[in-house]
Formats: sequence, structure tokens, C-alpha cells
Amino acid sequence: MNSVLFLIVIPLLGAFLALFGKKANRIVAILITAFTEIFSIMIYLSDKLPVSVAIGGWQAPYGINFVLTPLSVGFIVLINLAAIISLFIIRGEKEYQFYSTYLVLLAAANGIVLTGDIFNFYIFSELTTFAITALIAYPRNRRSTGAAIKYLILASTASSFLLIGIGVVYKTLGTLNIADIASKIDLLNPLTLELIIVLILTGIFVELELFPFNMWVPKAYFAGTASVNVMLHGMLGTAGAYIIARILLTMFAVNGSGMLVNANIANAIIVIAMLTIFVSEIAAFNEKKLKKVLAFSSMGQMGLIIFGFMIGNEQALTGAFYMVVANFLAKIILFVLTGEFIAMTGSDNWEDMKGIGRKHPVAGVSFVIGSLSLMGVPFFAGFWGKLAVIQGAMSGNSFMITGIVIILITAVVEGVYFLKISHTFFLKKEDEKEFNAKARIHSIVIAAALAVIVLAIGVHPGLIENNVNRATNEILNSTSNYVDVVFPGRY
Amino acid sequence: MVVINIILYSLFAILVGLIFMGIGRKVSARMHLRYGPPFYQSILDIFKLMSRKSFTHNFVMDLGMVMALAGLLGTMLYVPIAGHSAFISNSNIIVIMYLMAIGSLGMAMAVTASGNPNATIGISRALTMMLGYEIPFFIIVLGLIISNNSSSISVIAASQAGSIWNWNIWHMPLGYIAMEITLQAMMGEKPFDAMIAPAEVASGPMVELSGKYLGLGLLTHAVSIFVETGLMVNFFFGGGSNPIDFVIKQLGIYLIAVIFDNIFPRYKIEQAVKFLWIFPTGIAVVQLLLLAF
Amino acid sequence: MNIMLMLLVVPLITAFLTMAILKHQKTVWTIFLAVSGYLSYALFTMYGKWDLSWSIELGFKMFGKNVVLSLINSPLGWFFAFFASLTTLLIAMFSIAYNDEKHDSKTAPIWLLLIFSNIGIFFAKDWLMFFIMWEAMSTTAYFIIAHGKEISAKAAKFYLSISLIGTSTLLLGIILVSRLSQTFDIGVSIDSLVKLFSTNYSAALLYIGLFITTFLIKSAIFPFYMWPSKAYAESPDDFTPFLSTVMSKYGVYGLILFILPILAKSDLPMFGKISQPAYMLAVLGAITSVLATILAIFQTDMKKLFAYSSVANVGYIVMGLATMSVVGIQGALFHSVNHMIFKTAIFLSLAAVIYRTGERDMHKLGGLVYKMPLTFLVYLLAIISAAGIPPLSGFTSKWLIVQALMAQKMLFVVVAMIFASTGAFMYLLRCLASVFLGQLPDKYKDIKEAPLLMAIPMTILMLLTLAIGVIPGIITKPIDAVLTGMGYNVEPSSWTTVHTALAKSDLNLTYLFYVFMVACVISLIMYLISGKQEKIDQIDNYTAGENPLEWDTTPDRFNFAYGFYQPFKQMFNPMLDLISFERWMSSFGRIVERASSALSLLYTRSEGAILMLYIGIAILIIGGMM
Amino acid sequence: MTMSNIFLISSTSLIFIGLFGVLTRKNIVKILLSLNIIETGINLLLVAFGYKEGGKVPILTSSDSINHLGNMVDPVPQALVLTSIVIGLGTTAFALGLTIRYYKTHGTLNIEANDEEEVTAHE
Amino acid sequence: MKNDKSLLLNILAIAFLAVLAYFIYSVATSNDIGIKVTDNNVVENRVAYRYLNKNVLDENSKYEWGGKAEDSAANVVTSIVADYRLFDTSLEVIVLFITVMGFGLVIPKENIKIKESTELLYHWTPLLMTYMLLVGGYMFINGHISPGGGFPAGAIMSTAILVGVLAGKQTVSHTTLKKIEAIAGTLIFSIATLGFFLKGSFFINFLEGGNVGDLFSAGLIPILYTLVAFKVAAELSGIYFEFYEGGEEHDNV
Repeated sequence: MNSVLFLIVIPLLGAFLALFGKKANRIVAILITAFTEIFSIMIYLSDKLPVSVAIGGWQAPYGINFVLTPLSVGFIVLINLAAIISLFIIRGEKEYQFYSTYLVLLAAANGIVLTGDIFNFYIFSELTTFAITALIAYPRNRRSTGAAIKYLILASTASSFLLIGIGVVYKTLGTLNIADIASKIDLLNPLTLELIIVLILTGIFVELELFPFNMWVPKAYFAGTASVNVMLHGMLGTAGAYIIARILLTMFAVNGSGMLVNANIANAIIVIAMLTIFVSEIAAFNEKKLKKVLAFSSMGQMGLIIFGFMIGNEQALTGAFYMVVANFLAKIILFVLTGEFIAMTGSDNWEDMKGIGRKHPVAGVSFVIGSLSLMGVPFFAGFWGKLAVIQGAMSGNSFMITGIVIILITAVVEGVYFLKISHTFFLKKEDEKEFNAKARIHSIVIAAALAVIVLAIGVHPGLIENNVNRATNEILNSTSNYVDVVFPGRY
Repeated sequence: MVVINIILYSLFAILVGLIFMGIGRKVSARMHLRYGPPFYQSILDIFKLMSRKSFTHNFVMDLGMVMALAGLLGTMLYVPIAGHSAFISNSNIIVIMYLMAIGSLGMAMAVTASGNPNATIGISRALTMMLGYEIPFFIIVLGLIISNNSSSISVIAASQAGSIWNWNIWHMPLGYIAMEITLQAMMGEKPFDAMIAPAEVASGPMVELSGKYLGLGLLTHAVSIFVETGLMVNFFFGGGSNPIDFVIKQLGIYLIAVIFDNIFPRYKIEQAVKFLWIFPTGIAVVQLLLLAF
Repeated sequence: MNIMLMLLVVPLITAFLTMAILKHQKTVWTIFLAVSGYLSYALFTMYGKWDLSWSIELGFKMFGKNVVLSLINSPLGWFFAFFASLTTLLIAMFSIAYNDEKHDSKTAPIWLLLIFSNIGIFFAKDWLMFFIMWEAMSTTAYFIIAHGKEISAKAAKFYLSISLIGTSTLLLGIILVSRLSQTFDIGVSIDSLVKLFSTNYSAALLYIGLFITTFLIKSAIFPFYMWPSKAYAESPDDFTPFLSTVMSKYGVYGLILFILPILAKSDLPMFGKISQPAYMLAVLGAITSVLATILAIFQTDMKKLFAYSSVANVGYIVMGLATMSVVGIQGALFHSVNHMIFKTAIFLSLAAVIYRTGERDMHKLGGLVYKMPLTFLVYLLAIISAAGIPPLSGFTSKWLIVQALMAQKMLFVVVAMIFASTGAFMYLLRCLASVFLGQLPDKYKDIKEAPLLMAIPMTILMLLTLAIGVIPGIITKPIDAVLTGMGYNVEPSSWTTVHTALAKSDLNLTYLFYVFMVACVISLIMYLISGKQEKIDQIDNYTAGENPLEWDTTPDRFNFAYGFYQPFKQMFNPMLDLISFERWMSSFGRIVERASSALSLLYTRSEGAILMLYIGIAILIIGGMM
Repeated sequence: MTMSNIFLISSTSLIFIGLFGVLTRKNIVKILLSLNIIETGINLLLVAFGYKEGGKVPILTSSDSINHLGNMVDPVPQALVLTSIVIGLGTTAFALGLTIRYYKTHGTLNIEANDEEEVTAHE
Repeated sequence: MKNDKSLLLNILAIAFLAVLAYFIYSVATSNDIGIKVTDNNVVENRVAYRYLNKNVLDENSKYEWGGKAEDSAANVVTSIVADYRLFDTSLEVIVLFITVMGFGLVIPKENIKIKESTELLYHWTPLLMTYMLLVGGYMFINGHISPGGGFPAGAIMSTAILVGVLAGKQTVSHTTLKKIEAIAGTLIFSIATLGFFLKGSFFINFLEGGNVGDLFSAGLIPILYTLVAFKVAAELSGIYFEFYEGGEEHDNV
């Protein structure tokens, strides 16, 4: 399984080659991404999982290792899917920096998910930070520059906390391997453990778009083009969900049971998740810029997913994974279509997008399907996740009940603004002017295809049941499913 | 047989109603220190009106007036007259309440079809008034129904048979007082006659009616007097042992109404509704509570 | 193929089919008619086959088991589904004519989806199916109400927000209840809630409170009584009858399906003859009818007027249900059907008026009886039925409800019922007087009667309400099946007579009809034997015979509908201000919008990004140390 | 006070100074300066984590040093610091580049209350 | 700057730091059982001990000065950076690559003319450059036996080019630097991939290492360091060129 490194090496080689490629860059990027996607699917379908890959021949915990489990490879598949979609919807000629940066981002996103070493993880996350900053800054106008530098400063400050955390981990446990740390976490002094958790969480919560760590999010989404939005959401956001599952629920878990080792911190995270849901959905309610609405909604969904993860029972975990998939698919639909709509109307404001649904009914309906899925309406993928998370939260303490109430209240707000926006597309256009640009067929086809998948999962959740169950099982029994994979025979 | 019965009962009710109206006019005149027309004047009026040429605007007027009379006649047939009825029925109070509405509806339809503003204002007032008096009326009726555990007038009337002391007027005096006030409003007598107020809206609903339409309207009014007083007799005065007894009681009740009509000024419509919802309703509620607990 | 499945699949498939050929409106609506026809027929054949069912296992685990979605043909569900689809069939016929170039709402596919969820709600056997269909219904209805119009979208937003609150409470309730019974089955959950009532009264009350909230929201019962006035008024004219008659029954259905059995089986504190929760329900129904009636009286927009009228009627139904007696439930079910029939007739005739005139404000119309006599007749009979005047159908059900309330000694509730139903005369006549009667404005001089395709369903509805009024057995027989299915012991009802719990108070409606007919004949004879009449123009009369044209003026056309009940309204003005739930809702909406803008600003300025980061770290530290 | 504690305290102080600066300064260059101070602090901290009283450089010079491997300081933090330095360098370079662009587009180096969003859609 | 808001921010910052300080204090003084951050953990309990002993592959193996070992670099830090954790180092290269590219992307392209250098600088530059390049070269070649390595070497080499630029000498063009950068980067990863084809593992040190302490030892480390040095030098030098080498400016401002 050593060949899994191709998922990192090939994009990076491509990043160097892109310096010379002129027009062929896009094709090369698409080919590379297609390769990584197919390759990751092949790994996922092969029966060799789970397996730990030692890089450079040095066994863990001494060398750096990649851990291939159904969970991580499943996320890789999703990330690469988002990547290839983001390439397809690029509009206009792009310079080589764009593709080069994109390929680095692809490698880094894959690396974040696959790596089994915490310091390696830090480097990958720094790489994504730089790549994302470059991609946001790419248009080089006022909006994107402001967004990029603010993101960079925030992310760098946060990542210095992560680095300190890693230092403390090394100082106390003498190892950098995630599985090794997970198996030794019980040896730590409780307060030292809390220090480590706080430091590491600070580092990753910025990428996870959680309130109050997420001041950069709306600006970044708003400044980025549609394809960058898809990357931010589909690659970074999905990787973020994985990070939670891996760092919080595996590395810092009690005996590999999927429960955070420090119950107080778990409660604090739930508070943060609830705050995120509440703040982001309320903020989106009156927002007129469509991209910002979607950004806020992304934050809200992330809060929901983390809420599901932190509840810590099987039902809620299943729900959270369903939600990851549903949010991944639905939000990509919305971002792809938003890009098209903005290009067509020349305006960021959704109130100016009247008549699009009448001109392109398929696009309009796909948008509706995406938003319904995000709202958690039955027949769409998001419903099952929401149902299971709420059901799982019921078994928790009064804290969780508060969370349920917040979820339900914000679901109302979310429903109102999403359907309000969706319906705007079907209004009659006031002026008879033609649209600025034509919608591209392949974007609409992508959106429609994803919408069909959302619908299919919604109607028959059994489609991804096995995959989700594998992931849930892995988190709930991380000792046997993760630590044992890296260190066979330690337990 | 039943059909003949129905026709006879209808004619009887019309006749009684018209004679009551005549007597009422006579009594009013005497109170005004006038001589007044003969007691059969209303019957003569009917013949006169029916035989004259009349004006209509559209078929709704015709339909409405016919409907109004039919509705009141239908209502009348459900009111037991001293235990007698045109056909076997339980004479359900609720049915009577709703059947009476056909009369109002028909009348309202006919006169609004004329397009006259006065008529429309009159109708709007009449319906408002109706909302005003239905509440106390129904609360009184409810008391009767609760105490008898039946919504049949026959049962209510039968429960008062025997001595004069069995009459409900002694058992529920408050209810009677409320009913008396409400009856004033139901019959459209002062102080609750804002809907026909001749000085303000030129007789309101009747303004556009002429000839046979006015005649039909008068007939409707006659039957409604019969029905309303008949209900009162059945509710509070034992229902009467024979039709003569029944009619005499009715006459008594009607005369009380006429006397009040002559001594009171007129309420404005909103004052009337407020009054009805405060005093008779309040009294009736007290009565109801006394009965229920 | 299983017929239960067919009921779901046919509308679903045709929905997607019609989506593809949306441009050909006539074809689409004809398909819509065919589907409703098929559904009505299929449901008709299903009567009596109470063992039909269908279920599917989904690959999704809850409570350790795979989730199962299942349908069952229950008498209660059949009762609602059949009459709903019958109503839909008639509306569909109307819609073919209505949706021409000018009035095309393009909602047929979504409407088919709505019908799909409609069937699902009425036949659901488990809560998950129920919820799925419920939510599908809520969201699809939003798109139909909004139907691509900006003004409608605003009204629909109102509907949507309140409806989403309803689905949220439903979801919470379902999850709580099914956790209790460890399954989604509705029957089992009733039993487990009954058990909970004996052990933990307040928790059980909270559980059913969540469900009741949802049902009340959907049926627009107080305190959620005001959304219909917005949603009904702005929805497509041919959809309004469906919204008003079928969709307001979902809540009623839910109450009968779930709440009534629980309240009936549990041992609850009593208030008089019935339990306290049921009494509360009755009081809510009473408040609804009274408020809605008062509000209806003051409307100038005819669709808003009848929206409030619908609310009031559902209030009657809830009152009937809350009696918890056979007669009351019978009355409530009967009134549900009646309301479907007469309110459809009313809204269709109004739609015909709007179709011809394009006007919704009553005071801008008038005298249409000259031009649209058939529509007028339909409307007239429908409002007679709505007012509860015998011998039309509306009377029977109202009578049953009143009888049941009196038998249960719910004194003030029954007074409220009478108030509402008397008040109904006021608003019903207001619309009649100002739309059809009075003077015809000059601009409507050339309008025609409604087209044939519209006239047919309207006539059928008119005849239906008459037939049911005269022969109540048409409805009471199926109601017997429903009541038996709910576990009540009922005598088979007769075709002509309705029974009540009070002594000697039964009523033979056919007889009543005959009597009324004879009375009609008598008064007709009186009319015929009297002198001849002459038809003259309205103007001639009150211009005292002068011809305004000779004076070089045109006769003014008057309409007196504006401020029809002005004195009455002045009485109520202080109260109306007080109870304006709408104002509360919109002020709440404003608060959310302000909060939203403030938060949005926080993100826009972002100078506090690092500060917020530190605050986040502080939350983590402090949270961890606690 | 041991050397190790001096290292720890001084590095923590550096980090605190940097954190203070990042929050309170408005000028981007000053913020980046603060970030660099944090980085220096972290590097010192990491090295201090691996520090050992009287430890030697982890470079083999003779067979003698192989026999006293326990006297050497921990080499891993030093390797981490190497990486960390490069990342810090990258951050600074990129951020400064962005700052220059920021000055051009915004006409100021202040990060305070600026609204980037008046530009219309560019897609 | 000296307004109230700034004061508020100062107070908030101090409050936060106080919370943080208190937290760290309580962590340091915690009396609970378990490993504390302030404990002086012995190196034997850490992974570093195996690096020092060079017995990662075989726990019982020993090595001697001048003998063979699994990693024959005398500088243990180098052996970690460039062998045990080579993957991290390769990614560092990417970090530098992407940040410098990002820098080049965002920096406004303005044709800045460099002032004529002084005579002294102009004439002494070649000497200076040669010296610098030599020092750099020494560092990356000897990175595995003494302090040094690819990154500092690259930085020193890039200063040489900076001097050349400042002196106005035509040393290397920007395009050449790009090419060097790309080729070096490609080679690093090609070598990594080559390991997979030769030994079945990426980033493996597949060359037969020499003896501990020898110049020609540590297998691939010197080669990789060379490549890293060239790449870093090219990237850092690129930054200077970005400043004044105006190009096609297509701002969307």
C-alpha cells in the first residue's frame, strides 16, 4: 500500500510542472485530480484496509506514517471529488500560479487526512493555509487582498498555538505519532492534558469555521471565485470534519471509545458548536450577498456536524457522518450554481437573480434540492443526518437538549432564508435585458447530477449505510481500528 | 295529510301574526292618545299590497322575498303550539334558531339586490343586531336545555305542565328578564330598532320594497312575531294547554313588547349591541351558572 | 402492484413527467385531472378493505433496528384521503379552465407532489412516514403559495416560518415519543404515552403539547390563527380551495389520529365532564372561531375574508373533537367534509369572479349576479351551507357539534360556537352583498359567465352540498366505519336522521327538507297569486325617476361594502390592536433581522478577528477548568 | 533557577508579548512583527523542551560521544524548529507581499474597520 | 491610536493573557498524578533515543564510530530532518515554494529601477559572490556531519545572488531561477518516487550509506540537501527579482 504516496507526490510534481505549462495547465490539473480520485476510490474498494504505511521505511512511531482506514480513505474520495468539480467550474483563463497552488492544496488536503503524525499534520495544515490564502488572494483586488491577509494573520496566530501544543505533547509523551499519543493519553496529568487540548483545538478550530474562531469565513468565501469556494468547502471543510473525528475522537478519546477525554472541554466544544449554529444561521438570515449566505450556512453546518460528533453515541456519530456527506454534496451544488448565477447577473446580491430559475429550470430545481437538503427536509440527504443527530442528542444531558432546541429554532431561520432565496430565482425578471453571460451547461450538469445523488440518498439512505457504519465503528472502537493498525499487537 | 296540516298551520300563524300586528298598532295609537286603525287593518294592508303593481330590479329580489317567507314559515312549523304540531318532530331549538336565519338571509339578499344605500345600511345594522341578541338568547336557551337535558321544545314545554307554579318564569326569573330584553331586540322593537330607523335610513331594508314585495315582507314579519312570542310561551309560560291559551299568552308577551316599544327612544347600533352584550347577557350568564352548578 | 404504493407512485411519477412538459399547460392540467380522477377511483375501491398495507425497510438504523416506512389503509385515513381527493378532482377540473395564458401559475407538478404527500400523511402507519410526508407537504406548499410572484412570496414567507416551527416541534415530539416506545409505530406510541400519563403527568403533557402545537399551527388554531389570511389570499386562486379545505384538515387529522385516543384512554384530571387537556383544546377552538369570525367581518379582501372563515370553521371542528364524545367526533368529521365541499364551492366561485374581473377587493366589485348568475347561485348555496342554515349540509354538522357541546355541558364553548356561527352571517352576507349584489360597475359591463369547465365542478359541488344536507347518511355511514375503527361502539346511522346524546333531540333531515319545500311552495304561491311586477333599472328607483343622462351626468355606481360594519368595527378596534398576533410575529421577525444585520456587520468589519479568537480560547480554557 | 526554566520563562514571555501585539496593534506590519516574535518564542520554547542540563550538541564527533548518547540534548525539537523556522519565513514573506498589495488596494496599512466589499462581482 | 477603543483592546488583551497565564500557572503547579509538562522527562522515554542510537529498524543493533549504521549521518539532527522525517522536510520545501509563489502572485508589479551601484561594490561583487557560494556549498555538502544543511545553505547562496542583483551584475535571469526551482523540486520528488520503485517505499534512503563520520556517507542526504539548497536559493532569489522585474500587470482593482 506504499503507493498511496502517489496521492501526495503526483500533485506536487504537477505543481512544479505547472510552472512551465502554459495553456495545458488546466488539462494537466484535471488529469492529475482524476488520477487521485480514481486511485483513492480503488484504495477504498480494495480489501486491504485498514493499513498503516510507513514512509521512508521507518516504522511508526519513529518515522512518519500514513494511516489508511475506511474513514480516512472515504474522506479522501470526497475531497478529490470536490477538487475535480472545482476544476471543472473554473471560469476564464488562469495563470500558472492558480493551478500550481491548487495542486499543492490538493496534496495538502489529502495529506491532512492520511497522515498519522501530528507534526506532519501541522505542516500539511500550514500548506493548506498558504494555498488557500493564495487562492483567495488570486483575483488581487481590494476584496480578495483584505480577505486573504486577514485569514493569513488569523490562521498563523492560531497555528502557532497548534505548534506549541505539539511541542508540549512531545515534551510530555516523547512521541509525535497520533496512534502513539492516543494510546498514552491516559498517562498525562489532567491539567496538562487540558493545556494540550486547548492549544491544539485552537489551531484546528480556525480551519473548522467555528464561532468565535471564524471571522475570516464570510470574507474568504465572498472574495473567492466559485471554484475556490468549492475548494474551501469541499476540500478544506471536509478535511476539517475528518480532523475532528481523528484528533478529538481518536487521539484524545477515552480508551478509544469516541468520547473526548476531558468532559468539561467536550461541553465547552458543544457550547461553541451551538454558538456557531446559532450565530451563523441568524447572521445569514438578513444577508443579501448570496456567497456570504452560503458561507454562513457552511459554518452552521459545521457546527451541527461537530455537535453530532461531540455527543459521543453511535446514533449521533452516524448522523454526523450522514451530515458530512449531505452537506458536502448539497453545498457544492449551491456553490457551483452560485458561481454561474453571479456570472449571469453580474451581481452578488440574490435579490438581483430573478428569472434565472425560469430560464434554467434544471439549475433552479437543483438549487432548491441543495437548499432543502441543507435544511434537513425529508427526501433529501440532510434529513437522515439531522434526524439521527437529534435522536442521538436526546440521550445526552440537559446541555444537549438545549442544543436540540437551538438546532430546531435555527432550522426555522435557515428554512426561511433558503427557501426565500430559492424562490427568488423563479420570480419574473423585471427588465427584459438579457443576462450578462450564458450559463455553462457542464456546471448545470454537475449540479444536477449531485442533486440526483442527494435525492437518491434522501430516498434510500441505505445507499451509504455501509460506508457510514464503517466510519462510525472505526471511531467508536478506535483502539482496535486505529491504534492496532499502526502498532499491531500493542494491545 | 301532513301537507294540508302544514298549510293550515301556516295560515293560522299568518293570521295570528297579522292580528297581533293590528292590535299592536291599536295599542300604540292609544298610548299616543290617537284612535288608531282597526285590529284587522294589517290583513287589509296585505290584500292591498298584494294586489298592486310592484317594481323589481332582478330575480334576486323575488327569490329573496320568497325565501324569507318560506324560512319563517318553516321555522313556525317547528314551534309546537300548545303541544300541537303540523307533523311529528322533536321541535329542536337549534334547528329553529338556524331556520330563522333563512328569513333574515332572504330579506337581506332581496334588499341588497336593490342597490339602495339605505337598504344596505339597514341590512348591515340588522345583521349586527342579530349578533347582538343571539348571544343572550342562546345563553338563556342553553340554560333551558341544560336543565332539561334535551334540546327539544316539546320536552321543555311539557316539563312545565300541570300547575302554573311549574312555569319556568318562576324557576328562572333572571332568565325571563333577560329573555324579555332580548325579545325586544329580536322583534326589532325600540330601543333596538336601529336597522329600520325611519328617520335615519328611511325604513332601512324596506326602502326599495313595493307592492307584493312589501306584502311578503309584512307576512314575514307577522310570522316572525308568531314564532318569537311562541318560543317565549314555550320557554317560560308552560306552552299553553290549548291553542287559545297559547295565543292569549303570546298576545300578552307581544303587548309587553309593544308597550316598551312606545316608551323607549332608540339606541345607536353599537350602543344596542354593547347593551345587549352587557345586561341581558350578564343576567343570562348568572342564570346559567345558577342552573349549571 | 400494491394499490397503496400505486397511490403514492402515480402522483410522484406524473409530477416529474409534468415537470418535463411544463410548457404545455393544458396537457399538464389534464394529466393533473386524470391523476386526481385515478386517485379518487382507487380510494373509492379501497373502502372497506382495511387490511391493505405496504411497507419498505430502509437501510438506516434507529433504536438498533432498521427504519421501516409503512402505509396502512385505516378508516380514518381513508375518510380524509377520499374526500380530499374528491375535492382535488373537482378543483382539477376547474384548474384546466382557469390556467390559461393569463392566469397560469405553473404549479401543477408541485401540486402533484403535494397530493403525493397528502396521501402519505393520511395513510402513514409510523411516525417517520408521517413526518416525512408532513415536511414534504409544508415545503411544497410554500412553493405553490409563492408561485413565482414577489408579493405572494412575502406572504408565503410568513406561512413558511410558522410552518417550519410546526415541523420542528413535530420532529422533537416524534423523537421524544418514539424514544419512549423504542419504535416509530403510531399505535404503540399511543399506548406508551398513555402509560406515561399515569407515571409522569407533566412530561406526558409536554410530549403531546409538542404534537398539538404542530397540529394547531397547520390547522391555524389560536394562537396561530393569522397565517391563512396572508397565505390563502396570495396563493393561486385555484389552489386556495385546496389550501383552505384539504390542508387545514391535516392538523385535524393529526388530532383525531393521535391526541384523541391518548386523551380518551388516559386517566386525566377532569373539568366538568371532560378532561382538562381536552377542555383546553376546546377553549382554543372557541377562541379561534370567535377571533377569526370577528376578523373576517372586517376584511375588505374577499379571499382574506374567507381565509378567516376557514379558520373559524376549523375552530368548530376542534371544538367538536374536544368533546371526546361520539356525537362530537361525528360532528367534527362531518364538518370536515362539509367544509371541504362548501368552502371549495365558495373559493371556486370567487376564483371564477377573479378570473373574469381580476379583482379581489370586494368594494371594487358589485352586481355580478347580472353577469354570472350560475356563479352567484353556487356561491349562495355554498354560503347558506357555510352559515349552517338548513336544509344544506353545513347545518347538520354544526348542529351535531352544538348538540355534543351541550351534552358535555361545555357552556362557554358552545356560546362561543353560536357567536361565531351567527357572526358568520355577517361576513358571508357582506361578500354576497358587495360582490354579487348591488350595482354593477361600468367596467364589468361586458364580462361573461364562467366557462363551462369551471361551471361543471361548481355545479357538482352545489348539488353535493344539497344532497348531503338532505341525506346525511352519505357521510355518516363512512363516519360509522371511522368511529368503529377508533374503538367507539356506534349504532349504524340511518340515511336520513342524525342522533345526538341529548334526550329526544334526534333530527330527521329529509323531513326537514320536505317541510321547508312545502313552506317554499306556500310562499311561492303567495308570490304568484299577487299582482304582476315590473322590472326597472336600479338607477331609476333612487334617482327618483330622473334620468341622470339628461342632466349631462353619468349615474354614479355605488358600492357600500367598504366599511360595511363600521360601527361594529369601532367597538372592536381596541381589542383588535391588542390581539394582533401578526404584529408580534413581525416584531419578532424584525428582531431577528436586526440581530442578523448586527452579526453580519461583526463579520464584515472583522477587526475583532483576533479578539474573537482569544475569546474562543478563553471559552475553551474556562470551560475546561470548570 | 535552572537554565531550562530561564528558557521556558523567556520564551513564554516572548509569546505573550507577541500575542499582546497581534491583538492591540492595528498596523499590519506591526502585527506581522508580533507574529514573528511569537514564532521566535515558540522556537525557543521547543528547543527548551528538548533541553537538558549540561547537555551536548547531538552531533557525533567520535566514538566517545556514541558511548554517552544520554548526555546529548534531544535532537527532535531541533529538527522541528528547523521546519518551524522555514514555515515562519514563508508566512512572513507571503504576508509582507500581501501587505504591499493591501497598501496598494486600500491606501493604508491599518487593518481597522475597512470594508472591502464595495467591489462588484468579478466572476 | 490613543482612543478609548484602543484602551479597551489593551485591557482585553491583558485580561486574556492573565487568563492564559493563570492557566499555565495552574498547569505547572498541578498536584494530580500523571506526566506534567514541567516534568523533566528523560530522553530515554522519547522517540529521540532511538534516533540517537540509530536502532529504529532493529532495536538491538549497535553502531560504532566509523562503522555502518542504519543512518550513517553523524549529525543526528540532520539524520532526523533528512532521513527519519524526510517527508516533513520535503513538505517544507513545498511550503517555501508556495509562499514564494504566492508572494510573486500578490506583489504589485512595478518597474523599480535599481540605483547604479558604487564602483567598490561593483568590482568586489564577484569575489564576494564566490565566497558566499563556497560557504553555501560547503554547508550543504557537509550538512550530514556538521551543523548546516540545505536550508541555511540555500539562504546563503541566495544572498550571493542578492549581492549580484544589487551590484547590477547580470548573474542569472528570473526564468533560469524558475527552471532551477522546478527542476530541483521535481528531482526531490522523483528521487522520493524512485525509492518506491527500487525499495517499495517512498522517501526511502535507498543509497548504500557510507560509514558514520565520513564525508561520503548518509546515503541520499547530501544529494537531497544539494537539491534543497538549490531550490531554496532559487526561490529566495526569486523574491528579489519579483520586486523590480516588472511584468504584465493585470490587476482587477
